[in-house]
Amino acid sequence: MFANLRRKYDFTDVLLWLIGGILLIFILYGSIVTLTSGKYTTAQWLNFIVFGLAQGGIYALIALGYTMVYGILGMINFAHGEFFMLGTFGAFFMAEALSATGLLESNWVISILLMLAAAMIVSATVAILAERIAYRPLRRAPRLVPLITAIGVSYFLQYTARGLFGSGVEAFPNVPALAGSIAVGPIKIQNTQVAVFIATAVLLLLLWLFVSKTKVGRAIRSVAEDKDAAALMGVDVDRTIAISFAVGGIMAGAAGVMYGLVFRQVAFYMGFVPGLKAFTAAVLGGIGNLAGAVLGGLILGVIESVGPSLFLEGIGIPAPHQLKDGIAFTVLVLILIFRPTGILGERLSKRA
Amino acid sequence: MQKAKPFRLMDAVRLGLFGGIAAVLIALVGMIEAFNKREVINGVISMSQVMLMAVAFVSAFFAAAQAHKSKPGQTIPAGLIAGAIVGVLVAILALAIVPLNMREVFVNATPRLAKILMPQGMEGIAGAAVLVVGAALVGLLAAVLTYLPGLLRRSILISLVAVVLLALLKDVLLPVIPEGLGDFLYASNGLTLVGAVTSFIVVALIAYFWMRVRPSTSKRIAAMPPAQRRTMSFVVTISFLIVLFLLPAVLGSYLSEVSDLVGFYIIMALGLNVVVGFAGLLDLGYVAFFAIGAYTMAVLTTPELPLVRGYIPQLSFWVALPISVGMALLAGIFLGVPVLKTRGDYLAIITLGFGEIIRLLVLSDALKPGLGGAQGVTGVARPVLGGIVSDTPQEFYYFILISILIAWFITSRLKKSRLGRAWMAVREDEDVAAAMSINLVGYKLLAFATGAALAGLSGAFFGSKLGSMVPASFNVLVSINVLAVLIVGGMGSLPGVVVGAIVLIGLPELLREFNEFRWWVYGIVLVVMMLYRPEGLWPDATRERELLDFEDEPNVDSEDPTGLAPSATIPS
Amino acid sequence: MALLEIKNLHVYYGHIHALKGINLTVDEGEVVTLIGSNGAGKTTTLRAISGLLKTTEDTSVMYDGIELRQLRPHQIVEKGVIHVPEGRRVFSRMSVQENLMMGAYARKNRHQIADDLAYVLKLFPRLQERRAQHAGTLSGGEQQMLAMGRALMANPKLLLLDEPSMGLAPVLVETIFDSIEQLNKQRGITILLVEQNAQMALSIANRAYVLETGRITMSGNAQEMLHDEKVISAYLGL
Amino acid sequence: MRMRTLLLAVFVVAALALTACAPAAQPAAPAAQPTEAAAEATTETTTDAAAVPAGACDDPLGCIEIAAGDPIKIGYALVTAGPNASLGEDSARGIEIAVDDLGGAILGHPVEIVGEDSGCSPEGGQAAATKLASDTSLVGVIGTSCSSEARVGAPILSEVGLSMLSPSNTAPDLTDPEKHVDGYFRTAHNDLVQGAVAADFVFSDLGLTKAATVHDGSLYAVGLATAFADAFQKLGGEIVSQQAVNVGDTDMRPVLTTIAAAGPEFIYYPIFTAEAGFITSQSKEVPGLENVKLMAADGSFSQDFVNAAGDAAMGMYLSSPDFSAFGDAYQDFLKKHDEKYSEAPLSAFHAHAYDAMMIFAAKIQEVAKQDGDTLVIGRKALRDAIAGTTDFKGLTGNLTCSPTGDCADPKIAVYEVTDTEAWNPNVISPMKIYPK
Repeated sequence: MFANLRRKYDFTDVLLWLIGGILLIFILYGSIVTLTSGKYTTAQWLNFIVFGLAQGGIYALIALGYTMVYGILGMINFAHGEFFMLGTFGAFFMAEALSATGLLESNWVISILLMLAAAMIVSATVAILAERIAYRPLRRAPRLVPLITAIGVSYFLQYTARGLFGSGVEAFPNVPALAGSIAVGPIKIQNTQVAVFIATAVLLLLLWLFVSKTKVGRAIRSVAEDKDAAALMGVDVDRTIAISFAVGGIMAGAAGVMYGLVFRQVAFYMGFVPGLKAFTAAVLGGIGNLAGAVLGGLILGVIESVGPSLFLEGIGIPAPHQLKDGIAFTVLVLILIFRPTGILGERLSKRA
Repeated sequence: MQKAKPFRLMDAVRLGLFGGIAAVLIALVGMIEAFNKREVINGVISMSQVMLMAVAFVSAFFAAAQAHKSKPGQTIPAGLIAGAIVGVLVAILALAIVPLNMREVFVNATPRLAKILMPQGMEGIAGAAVLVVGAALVGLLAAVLTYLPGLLRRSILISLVAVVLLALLKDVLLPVIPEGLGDFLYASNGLTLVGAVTSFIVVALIAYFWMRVRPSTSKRIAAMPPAQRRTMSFVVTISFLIVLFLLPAVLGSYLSEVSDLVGFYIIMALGLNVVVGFAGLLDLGYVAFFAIGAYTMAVLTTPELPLVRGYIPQLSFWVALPISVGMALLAGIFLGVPVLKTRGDYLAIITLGFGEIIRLLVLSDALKPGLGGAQGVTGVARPVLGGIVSDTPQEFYYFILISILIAWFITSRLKKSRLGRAWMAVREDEDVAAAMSINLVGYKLLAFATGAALAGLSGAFFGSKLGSMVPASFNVLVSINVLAVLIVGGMGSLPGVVVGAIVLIGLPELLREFNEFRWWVYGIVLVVMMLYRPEGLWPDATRERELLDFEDEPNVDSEDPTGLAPSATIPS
Repeated sequence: MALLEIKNLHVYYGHIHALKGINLTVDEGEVVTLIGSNGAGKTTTLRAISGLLKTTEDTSVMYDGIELRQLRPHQIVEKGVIHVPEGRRVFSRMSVQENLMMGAYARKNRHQIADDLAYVLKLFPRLQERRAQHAGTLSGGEQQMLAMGRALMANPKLLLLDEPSMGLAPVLVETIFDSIEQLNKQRGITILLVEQNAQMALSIANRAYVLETGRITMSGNAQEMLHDEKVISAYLGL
Repeated sequence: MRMRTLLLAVFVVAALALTACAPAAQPAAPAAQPTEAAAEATTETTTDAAAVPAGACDDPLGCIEIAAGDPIKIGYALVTAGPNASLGEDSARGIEIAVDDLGGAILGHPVEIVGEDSGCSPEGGQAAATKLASDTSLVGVIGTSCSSEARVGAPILSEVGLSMLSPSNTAPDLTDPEKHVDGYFRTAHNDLVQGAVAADFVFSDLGLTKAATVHDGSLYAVGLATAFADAFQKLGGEIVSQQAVNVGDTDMRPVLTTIAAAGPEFIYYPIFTAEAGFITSQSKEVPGLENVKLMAADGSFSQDFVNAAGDAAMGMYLSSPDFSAFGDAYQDFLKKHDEKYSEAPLSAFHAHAYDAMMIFAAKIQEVAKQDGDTLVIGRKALRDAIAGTTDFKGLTGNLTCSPTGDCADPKIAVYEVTDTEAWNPNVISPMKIYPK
């Protein structure tokens, strides 16, 4: 009986639970102290959450691309953040042109659709080219090789953008129609945030329909599961992989437009940090799982927003928001300790 | 690996377009303009001209070489076409910049660039025509080259590259070569014409004879009796070491500085090699241990940080060094624990997170009294030997060299030991290794701790050498660069690590004056390396075989995080 | 007339020479079996036919007048050469229904697909019961049925079967082999069968080849082979 | 295979070259010479006559000799890659325009600029400084961009006798009498000055007493935020919240919500364009901060920033060098800048870089001696000449160097953003509101 228990849970499990437990107690203690101190009103807590969700929505859109590529190739595509960055530039130049013609003021719906089109085309094209030139020849290489290639692609794209578009920070033109906010109960929600929520929801729905209901979607899933078997069903594996890169690029482009609308800045280095966060979000949700990517993105956004004030401020840590990435990663570790494959991830099983 | 199709002239057009796009990109990212002022040969040819010519040359060369293989009659036209197309694209860009006002989008598309792209003093259609003809001539040259015997062709190519490198590294080489030679080779801007021609001939001759002699020499070495061979390798090693020890005297302070930096990365990469290469655990947060080593050194030896000084007396470098390594080692064990239960990419993200957490903690206002926060720590101690403070790059070179030798010794011993074999087993198949009653927990922890300790060693010297530290030096790019050094050098191979560090850390460092283009080229180099030489520059002998087989490996979906396990048995 | 004619098939795994010049033919309407011990190159042969492996330049794989070597795997499927891989390889995260529809991926005609679906579900009633279930939850026998059913959905002219009996209970083996015979007889599908269970394979096959370490060492009438002493001692375990 | 042969060949060539010249190089290795000379000079105060031609040079740190027709080389160590690239590039442009204004030559010798990227990190500063230090033909160095680079780089350049003039280092410790190294100067203003001006403006002029600060973990921002907080508290104000964000953060609303909970009247965030833009635009979206006054510093004093922040920037304050005090020469400079780069300056330190270059030019002219065809410049003499700078008429004012290297004419002004559409930070004298 005891031996049985020992075999099932060795000392590392115990140690892990210990670490997890200590962290949890720490977090709980901080939360209770903060909450009882009454520094923040309910409306402020709700604000934290709304802000976090809006940021999380953008992470989610980027994370979808990460997860698509990971699901199908088992590869961490480090360059995905740069696809997002280039898409934002695409949207930026389109917005500049629209602003110059005055269409941005007069017809914002068409403007935003045009910006989406520009960003999606740029991101998807770059994604397809990167796949074709840099990743496809390495299809059967050991996994670290494409990882390094992706890092190389990331450097290349980042500094290409720096060379082409300059080193400064460019400002996104204002979309007047999206200024202002709507009141929901005690809190105000910015129109741009509403736009992010709607766009994320719509795109997720479309993506879900695409993957689960269409023939191409089935092909993507079959290639993700077993490339050889898919090929034996008549699926063109290369084309299918290119399509999923394109879809990932399209999502990144959409994220670029959202980013432009909400944060109104473009710069060549802006892809790296959101890329890293989106990767984290994808793992948090269970990498390879589409719903997981969205959930992971939203959770990450909320943790980053709420966490510093909730967990740290009570314990008297100065400048807690500086540590928000640290909190995000700690929560990630916690979740992976208790659910080693992410929130919605399947149990890792050896694929036949 | 595609099925060989007969060459068509369309292929030359394609290669030409590819080269043309590359040339346009090079111009638009600003490289052409930036290099316009520098000359390869003083008064004869500028760096930017060489660059454009190189693009035309390379595309034409590939086109001609392809044609030469299957349809020798088309070699010359292939070269001409590919070269000319590159010229056409560049000419189009030069003509389009001003009328299209391309500057609205591309910051470097200035009228000045248009002028630079055109042949000197020409403009409009005439300039464009000359450009195209010139590019076609370069293509012709490349095509002619394909007719030469292989050895000669390669010597010429190598020596062309060497001459350009010589010109590029002028600032670095000039201070370390004798004055007479310097005057002979270099003019105020670029090489002298005589110097360029001479060095071209000398390098070509050396390359030619080296390549002719090498096969027979290596055969002769292989034919030697083992005892003699061992003596020889011993002699070679010893003389190599002697050269290494004499090097700083020749190198001067800047090249020693670069060597030091390369050295930090060699130590780290040797450590990471244990984690990733031997044990197969993908660690993306390796910088954490480097930071811990550096910060331990800093906090223990700085005269500042009154809070810390209240508890711990100020230590000397030599006392702090083992403590720094020990702290990193402990952190390795601590991080090892959550790592034990995760595999593959989950492991990668946890380690990455750990690296970021460490950086954020040293940066944070919360720990500022103890770690200096954003202001960092200054006044870190330098090693003192016999009453003399070592603070020049040359002196540090020796400490780092000795550290590398120690790290090398440890890791090469480990590799051959029982432990090394156990790691190999873990890497290849965790479940089988566990079934063979290999203690996974212990072995993984050991791998992590060894890697961490070496990073800590590197960090301690890094901190001491800088004398002043800010958290920004410990970002995730360091981890990524160390990993790249490892892969580009050749995973699992100790000499590979050295070569990788020289290429990826040393070269960009030498090209510091080329600013942001360094990283652009770095990215291209990484991609090209992985496409054409995924096994690394100096691969591990056994590993190379495994990696070369990957094309046909039937089972690629294994759970092995590094994918470096040898192929499973052939199914049938 | 030979539907499939392989000449001089060579395959390398890196430095390992796995197939050393195989010649074999399969005539239209035949059941041909390829037997041999583990590691002899049976699966490699099938993977080479269906385009999953690179073969050497001088190899020729002619099928119905087409050189398959020049085609990519999905194009070979479109020609009607369907490969049921070793170990089933069903898509475990898709439902049974979706798996079957994957089989018809390369086809356009909806009516024919519906007809074939009905046929498959009749041939394997178990699949009908489990249509909505994830394929990963099926038993080994059911998965084999699914794999074969999926292949049938592709409307094969030539079916390449790799170890259909592997890991199945004897009763199930009987069922599977019955259905293989049925497919050949009722639908006229030509079958190239790779089996370790030589007894079973030879009993339903017209002709057989014996493969040893990458070479064909014997070939001939299946019934005769069943009684050949060398075959008996080496592969029938008697 | 080909790759390896190529590498081997290059390696062999390098090895041959090294072994061939090693014995010859040792005694006269030029790189080692200035270090030795400097060390000996300081310990024994004798001149190593063997290293310098007799008679021409009597400078304790040695001389730079420039033969007829050879260029006068000035190095720069500025950040030109990575996220902070615009800071260094801005300064590099200032230098280039200065060289243009000099007609490309000093005393008949063409001016050559040798630029190194210093990466805004200590190791980058160290490498760039070492590389520049190894070039014995260099007359002086302009740089570094970031203070963290200077802490490491200044001692290296100082040791070989070079003088350096930084256009953008603002950290107080660099010119702290205890930490200052010889040969280090800056035309940029010390953070202590700017922080004090900002605090004075807020407390005395606006009459606000509760302030919050935000920094981004950079040396510059932490220094300035601390200087502001210290000065503000000394005046009698209260710092209600001290927060920090990370470079690369985009969503500032959570941290702003935390600040809002502390109830400040004023937020001071001396950080860079991108993050400052986020704070500015998002502060209007956070309840409780609608009427709080905002102020950033010269790190975001650019058109980019106001563009990025959008309408939310309206009415906010920015402290920066007083461009209106710069005079007409500055307007000329801007015209040249626009002609040459067809865009507005990228950051706030182009004029400081211009002045640094001009100081070098002036001081070289002052100390250079003609020895036949050769121009001889004493290193110590040049250093002393720069230290003796008084009332130098530069773009940034009348520069006078303090004994510890602070050469700036610290005219700090506070500007109010009154028009986000046409706001150009370089032609805004009407918007300057403090000092009056």
